[in-house]
Amino acid sequence: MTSPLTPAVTETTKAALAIRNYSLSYRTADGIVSALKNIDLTIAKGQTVGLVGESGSGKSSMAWSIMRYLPPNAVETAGAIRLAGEEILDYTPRQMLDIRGRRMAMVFQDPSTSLNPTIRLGEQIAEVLMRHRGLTKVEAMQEAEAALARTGITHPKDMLQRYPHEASGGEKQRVVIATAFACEPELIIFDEPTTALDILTARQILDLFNQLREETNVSALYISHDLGLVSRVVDEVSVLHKGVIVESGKVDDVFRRPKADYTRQLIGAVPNPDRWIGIDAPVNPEPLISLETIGVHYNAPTMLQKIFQPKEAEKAGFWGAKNVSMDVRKGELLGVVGESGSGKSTIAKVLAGLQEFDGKLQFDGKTFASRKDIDRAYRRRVQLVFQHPDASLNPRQTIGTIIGRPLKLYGIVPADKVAARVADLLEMVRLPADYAKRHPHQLSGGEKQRVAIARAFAAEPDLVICDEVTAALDVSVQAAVAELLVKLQKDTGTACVFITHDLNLIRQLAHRIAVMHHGALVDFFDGPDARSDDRDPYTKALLDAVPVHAAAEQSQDMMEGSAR
Amino acid sequence: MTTFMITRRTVVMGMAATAMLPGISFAQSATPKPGGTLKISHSTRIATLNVLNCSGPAEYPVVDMLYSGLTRMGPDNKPMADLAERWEGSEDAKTFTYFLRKGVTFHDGSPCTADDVVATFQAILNKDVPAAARSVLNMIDTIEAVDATTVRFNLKTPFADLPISTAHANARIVSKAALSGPREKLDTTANGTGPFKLETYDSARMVRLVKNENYFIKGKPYLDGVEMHLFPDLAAESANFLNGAMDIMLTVQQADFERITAANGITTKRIPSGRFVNVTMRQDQKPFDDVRVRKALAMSVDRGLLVDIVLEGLGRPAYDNLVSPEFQYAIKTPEIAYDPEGAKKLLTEAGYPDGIKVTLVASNRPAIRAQVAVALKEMAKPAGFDIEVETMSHDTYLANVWMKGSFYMGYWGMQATEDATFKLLLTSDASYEDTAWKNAEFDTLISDARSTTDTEKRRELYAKAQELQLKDTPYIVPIYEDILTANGKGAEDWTIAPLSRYYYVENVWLNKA
Amino acid sequence: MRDFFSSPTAVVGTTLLVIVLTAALFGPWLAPYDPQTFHPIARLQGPSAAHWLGTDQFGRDLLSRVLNGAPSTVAFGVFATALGVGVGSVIGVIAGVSGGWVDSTIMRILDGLLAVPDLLFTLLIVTMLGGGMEHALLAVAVAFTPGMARIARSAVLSVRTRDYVRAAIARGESGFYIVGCEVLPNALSPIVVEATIRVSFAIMIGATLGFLGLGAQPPSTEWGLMVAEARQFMFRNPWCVAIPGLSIAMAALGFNLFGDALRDALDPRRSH
Amino acid sequence: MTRGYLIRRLLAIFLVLAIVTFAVFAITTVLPGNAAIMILGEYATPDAVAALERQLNLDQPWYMQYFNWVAGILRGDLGTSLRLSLPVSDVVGEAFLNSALLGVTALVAVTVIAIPLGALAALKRGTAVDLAIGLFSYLGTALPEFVTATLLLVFLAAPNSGIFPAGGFVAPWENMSGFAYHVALPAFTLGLILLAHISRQVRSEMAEVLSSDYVRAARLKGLTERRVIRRHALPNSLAPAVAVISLDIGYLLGGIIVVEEIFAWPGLGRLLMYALENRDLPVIQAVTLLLAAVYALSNLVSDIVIAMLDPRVRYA
Repeated sequence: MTSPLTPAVTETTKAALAIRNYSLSYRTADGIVSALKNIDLTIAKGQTVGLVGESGSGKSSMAWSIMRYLPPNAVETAGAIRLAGEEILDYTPRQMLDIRGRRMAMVFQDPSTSLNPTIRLGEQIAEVLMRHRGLTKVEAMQEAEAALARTGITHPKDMLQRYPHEASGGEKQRVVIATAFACEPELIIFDEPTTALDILTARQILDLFNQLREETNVSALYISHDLGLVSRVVDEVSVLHKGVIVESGKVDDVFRRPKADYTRQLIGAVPNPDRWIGIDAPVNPEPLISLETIGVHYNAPTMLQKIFQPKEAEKAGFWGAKNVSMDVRKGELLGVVGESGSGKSTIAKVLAGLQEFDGKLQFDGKTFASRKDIDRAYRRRVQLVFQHPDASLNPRQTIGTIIGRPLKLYGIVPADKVAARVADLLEMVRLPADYAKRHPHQLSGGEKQRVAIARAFAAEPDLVICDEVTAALDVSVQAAVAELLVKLQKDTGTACVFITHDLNLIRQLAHRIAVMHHGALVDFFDGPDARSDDRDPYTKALLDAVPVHAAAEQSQDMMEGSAR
Repeated sequence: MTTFMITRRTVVMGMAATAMLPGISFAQSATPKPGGTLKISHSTRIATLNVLNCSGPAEYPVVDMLYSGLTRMGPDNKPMADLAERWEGSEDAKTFTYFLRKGVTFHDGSPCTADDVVATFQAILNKDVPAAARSVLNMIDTIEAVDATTVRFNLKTPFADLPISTAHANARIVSKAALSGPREKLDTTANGTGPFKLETYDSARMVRLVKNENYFIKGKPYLDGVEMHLFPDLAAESANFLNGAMDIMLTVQQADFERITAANGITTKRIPSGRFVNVTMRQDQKPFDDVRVRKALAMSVDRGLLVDIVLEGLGRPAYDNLVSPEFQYAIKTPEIAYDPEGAKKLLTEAGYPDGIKVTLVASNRPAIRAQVAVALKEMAKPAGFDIEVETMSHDTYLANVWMKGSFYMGYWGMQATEDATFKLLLTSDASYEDTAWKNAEFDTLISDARSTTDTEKRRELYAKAQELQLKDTPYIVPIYEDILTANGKGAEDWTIAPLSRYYYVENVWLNKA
Repeated sequence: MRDFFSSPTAVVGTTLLVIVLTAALFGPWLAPYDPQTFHPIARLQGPSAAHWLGTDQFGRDLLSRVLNGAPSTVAFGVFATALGVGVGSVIGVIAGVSGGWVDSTIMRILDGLLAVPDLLFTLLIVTMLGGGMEHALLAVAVAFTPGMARIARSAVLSVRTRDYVRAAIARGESGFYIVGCEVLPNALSPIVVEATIRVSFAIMIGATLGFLGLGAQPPSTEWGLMVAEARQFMFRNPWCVAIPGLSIAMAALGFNLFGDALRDALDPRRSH
Repeated sequence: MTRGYLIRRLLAIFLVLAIVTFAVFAITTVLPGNAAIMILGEYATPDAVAALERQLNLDQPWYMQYFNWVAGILRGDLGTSLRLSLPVSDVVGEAFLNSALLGVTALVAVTVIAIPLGALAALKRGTAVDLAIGLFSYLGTALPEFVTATLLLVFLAAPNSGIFPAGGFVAPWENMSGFAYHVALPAFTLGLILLAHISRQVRSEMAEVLSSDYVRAARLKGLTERRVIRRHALPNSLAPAVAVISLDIGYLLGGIIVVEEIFAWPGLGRLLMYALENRDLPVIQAVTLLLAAVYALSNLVSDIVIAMLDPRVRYA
């Protein structure tokens, strides 16, 4: 395939990185599997190019190819990769050793796994300086301190002495970034550098990236699945689908006037807060369930500790939820948002009867003051869907057994009708009926999540709690699952508590939104009021941190067309 | 230097006439050279040095070197002089007088006198203290010190073999001082009159003895020292002996004998002995209450084959006589042929036409018990004996089966006399009477022989006793086992008595450049 | 299963296991001679046409004895493990499922028992019981119990926090259903893998006890005992120690390799 | 790693040891037979046994015996061996020293060989080297000590052609080369299983670490392979190896029983076998106590070492 932007030869020589007609395959037990086909990509000096694709698109393989770090079963069938005009495909592993870290560096997705847990952070930065710039240990440490300072860490000297587990996720990613920038490389590859981080931290890292890029004029390849995010940091973007670049160009052009179907589909799947996809709000809101001063204390001090070590007892454990009161109305979709550790999942566990709690739950005229009070009738009427479908489906049971279980347990249909009902449910979640015979591992992630949803709805509940149900899924699958939920809600009138960290998504769906922070409910508002001035500062900060791709608002009509 | 013992009484003469000072009877290979340290390997631990109740195979040579008795058994199985240079017995065999050597001292320099002898025998007879020799000395009524070097024994019943009993390996003379002190000290220290003194006692590795310069036989011992090295693993022991690290291998296993004999510079010794394996059959219960069943089993044992495969030929077939040919009054025992057909007939006669199913218990130590049991099972199969062999650990065997079970393997060392042998196992009052045979006629014969001083008369009585035994077959005694030992190049005049409790290390010398 | 046999470990392990199990199941019938019959004229011989693996000190046919000893040797390992794994798993599952003070009490006691090394523990128990095959079996089982309980408990604990178990709890399933249908089937594979590998240890410990005179007793053809009995003759005929010794190694190796392959095949982390 | 943690661990060890000795004592007294019968053997007569039992205080009820024993321990007196009439502390002390010589030799040799071997296998994963090391370690784990020892004796210590002595003990302070010569075969036997086990463990840990994100990151920083292995991969695969080594000390303590018996090494294992055969309770108690204590302490030490190797591990 021909790239729409075929650069001139002169450009190629000037480019920081030029990939030409590159193809890569892997030898596997099932034969040769193609990973990348005829890739053309150019990064001009000082330019940042985005590489967008879903999982399995080959975007990581691209990064490894550039870094010349391929597994033994990789086969490079054709093409060229040139770093500042030098053909690095021809370089020996030894030569590459001098290029990596010095001329090309990489920032990884998860700083908690990409830093060696047993080596102090200072040494992990300094070793690159000693290796590539020939500094002594003392000089390297001084330089590392300066590099860290540039990333905005407040006490860099102190940070050098810490081990990775003694630093926060954001701090660790700053260390990784400082390491990457340490030798002032020509090219840095960012491989989803914010995915593992919380919303606010991700935002800070992104800002740091922009700042450093301006300061150093480095060229960068920014790999991400998140279109919104990419649109904020890159100059040009290439969309990768099944190993093929389906479209590339200036970021605005690609987002506003996507040419390839896949790009269109991808853009359409991106949650757009201004595009409502949920059902209408219930007309006369009646409360279904209400939480009254719910508290959850993890690792609570024991009675003995309270008596003998009152000081320590005070500090012992932490509050997963503290004094949370809210209600869920019949038929509505309530969004609960927050960063990790905010207590949003704790609320899900309390509602599902999985977590001991203080306070009271009111449900349909009954009061539950403790987990033990929660009876089977409640449990039937309140169902839970988990984040990871891999983990929530018993790998040793068939899909039919899994979906049929609530039917049998609660006696929803007579025993001889179970199979038929399972088939109905499968159809309801748009899965073929013969999936009933399969085991979970034979299904894709999205399909598994549909099964989990079918299981929840099989109980014919009044309330379904969705705990980050889309977080583990690819963008396009995410959208489909969200739509499915809305459809089911429409069909059944079931209320839904939708727990997520994705503000864009929840603003498309939720009638009301609860914001949690450090276990406390900090804000609770109607969906359309998200941007109003009387929002809590934390809510505002979250909303500001979330990237919305520039094109989103302007091309709404077109995207709606492409999504359906 | 030689003081032949001439006494008036024939009875004692009969046994004592050839008694002589140690050393005389040995045909020496060359003129002994003094000096050197002899290294002896053994495979069982020396757990105690207490001469009064030690029983380990490696403990006997040590106490034999450390202590002396009144008398001592010679390689010819006759009592010879030790601390007592001579002894006299009364006509009625009820009073014995021993005359001690003069000027003998213990290792610490204190004199050894009649008082020590009296104290030792009183200790042996004291029921509150464990003493292995008590059963052969319990006919003693009183012991008195006539003077510093004369001791008199007064017996309750006539007992002509007293000089043999006083030669018992566990009846060696301990100082009165040691006996009046804490008894446990005897376990780890030794103050004897023997040819060697204790230097190091490390029961886990090595016991080292050094020459007693004041030994009562001048010029002996030749060696400066003796080391007893422990090798619990037999293969390791033989390997260390063969590569010359050890001078003497105390006990050679039958399996290794041929190989070790063939090795360069090694001299192996085969000493025929009355040591035997026996099958205990409880005769107060079925099926062994019937003599025909016992006879049938006796006919089901291929004794020659047993000697070949269990003893590697290093022994002799026995035909159920507890008394081996080494004994003075042994009769010529008629052979019992391996005849499973005949045995089968006999079993049918006894009312077991379909054969007998029995469980034969064997302790796992030493291995020979289980080996004979396993072989017996195979041999007796055609005769209709369906024997199930149950091998068990020795401690369980001792606690649960020995003296209690109805069919099990025994294993006994050679006793000093016919009397000791029968009093051990067969008379109604025998110490380890485990067959319930109890034959009054037999008891009378043994007790008559005890008090008879006439040799021919005794021969007759013991012959009758043996025949009675063979007629009734209280035990199956299939084989006599030879004592096997070996010495390396340069270790001269090493020998073991058939009784295997006497080693005469004072005669051993090292012929090394 | 196709994946399973793609690893050489699995192929070798399964092959060895098939040989050993065949010997264990049919050995006594395959044996060319009665394992107890003496051949006085053919003692301590090396391999020959008549005696493929040679003969021992009584002229007994080594091949027949090894084949005859296979059932008792292998059965010892399997049954001792089964007993230890069974009891241990029950204890571990109880601890893991109950949690709280039951769990901590059980774990304290197990920690105490685990402080005694395996073979020492077995040795103490078997001496206390008085030796013999049954007692040795019991001793190995007892010695295995604490370790297995620990593994079963951790397997249960790791499964207990899986979302599908939580889902069952949230549904209001009975404890019986949760343990029986959700927890156990998924906790089973680490237990089965561990049990398979432990069979090899049990075989080795059993043989060691036989060797020390505390396990099988003559005239048994248990392999450890065969080595012990033949040791006296090992320089005269090395075959009579090598054959049973290598048979033990083969059986242990078979179970060990098979267990490892099983672990690899069942562990999603390792397969790709 | 706080002082409180250490104290609690040590207290736990004492508790465990108390349980172990009580259990051993209780079971031993239930058995048929006792030291007196074993000492006298087949020459035992009832009165001799009774006399010896009195002398050895075996006529007292078992709880009194245990009470006396514990009281002795608290006074620092381990009692007197029933069979050997020597102070238990002497008998056990010397045996312990000898066993420690053997055990430590084996352990050090194994550690020094196994870790590089495992690392090598991991680095050469999938190659012939890996296969050979894997095969060797599998064989090693499948050979019980007595088989290894017997085969070694047949091939390396045969009487006339042997390279090594077939057994025996020479103290290193008496003759160092003699010690090395005598310790070789028993240490090899003892170490084989551990060697196999530890190298396998190091291999799998190392393989895991080598495929970790941070090793990948280190390589992508352009660090030399040497530094990646020595600074990043190896130290991180050692902590689990240390845990395995401490567990393996349990095997080692069991293994010495067989190895010492075969190679005539005068250590704890042989002493224990002897004491068990003779029902020598004070010795059984002391040896069991000692072995359990060594095991427990080695676990504690390994936890401390792991905490030193891995800064994430903290005990409180």
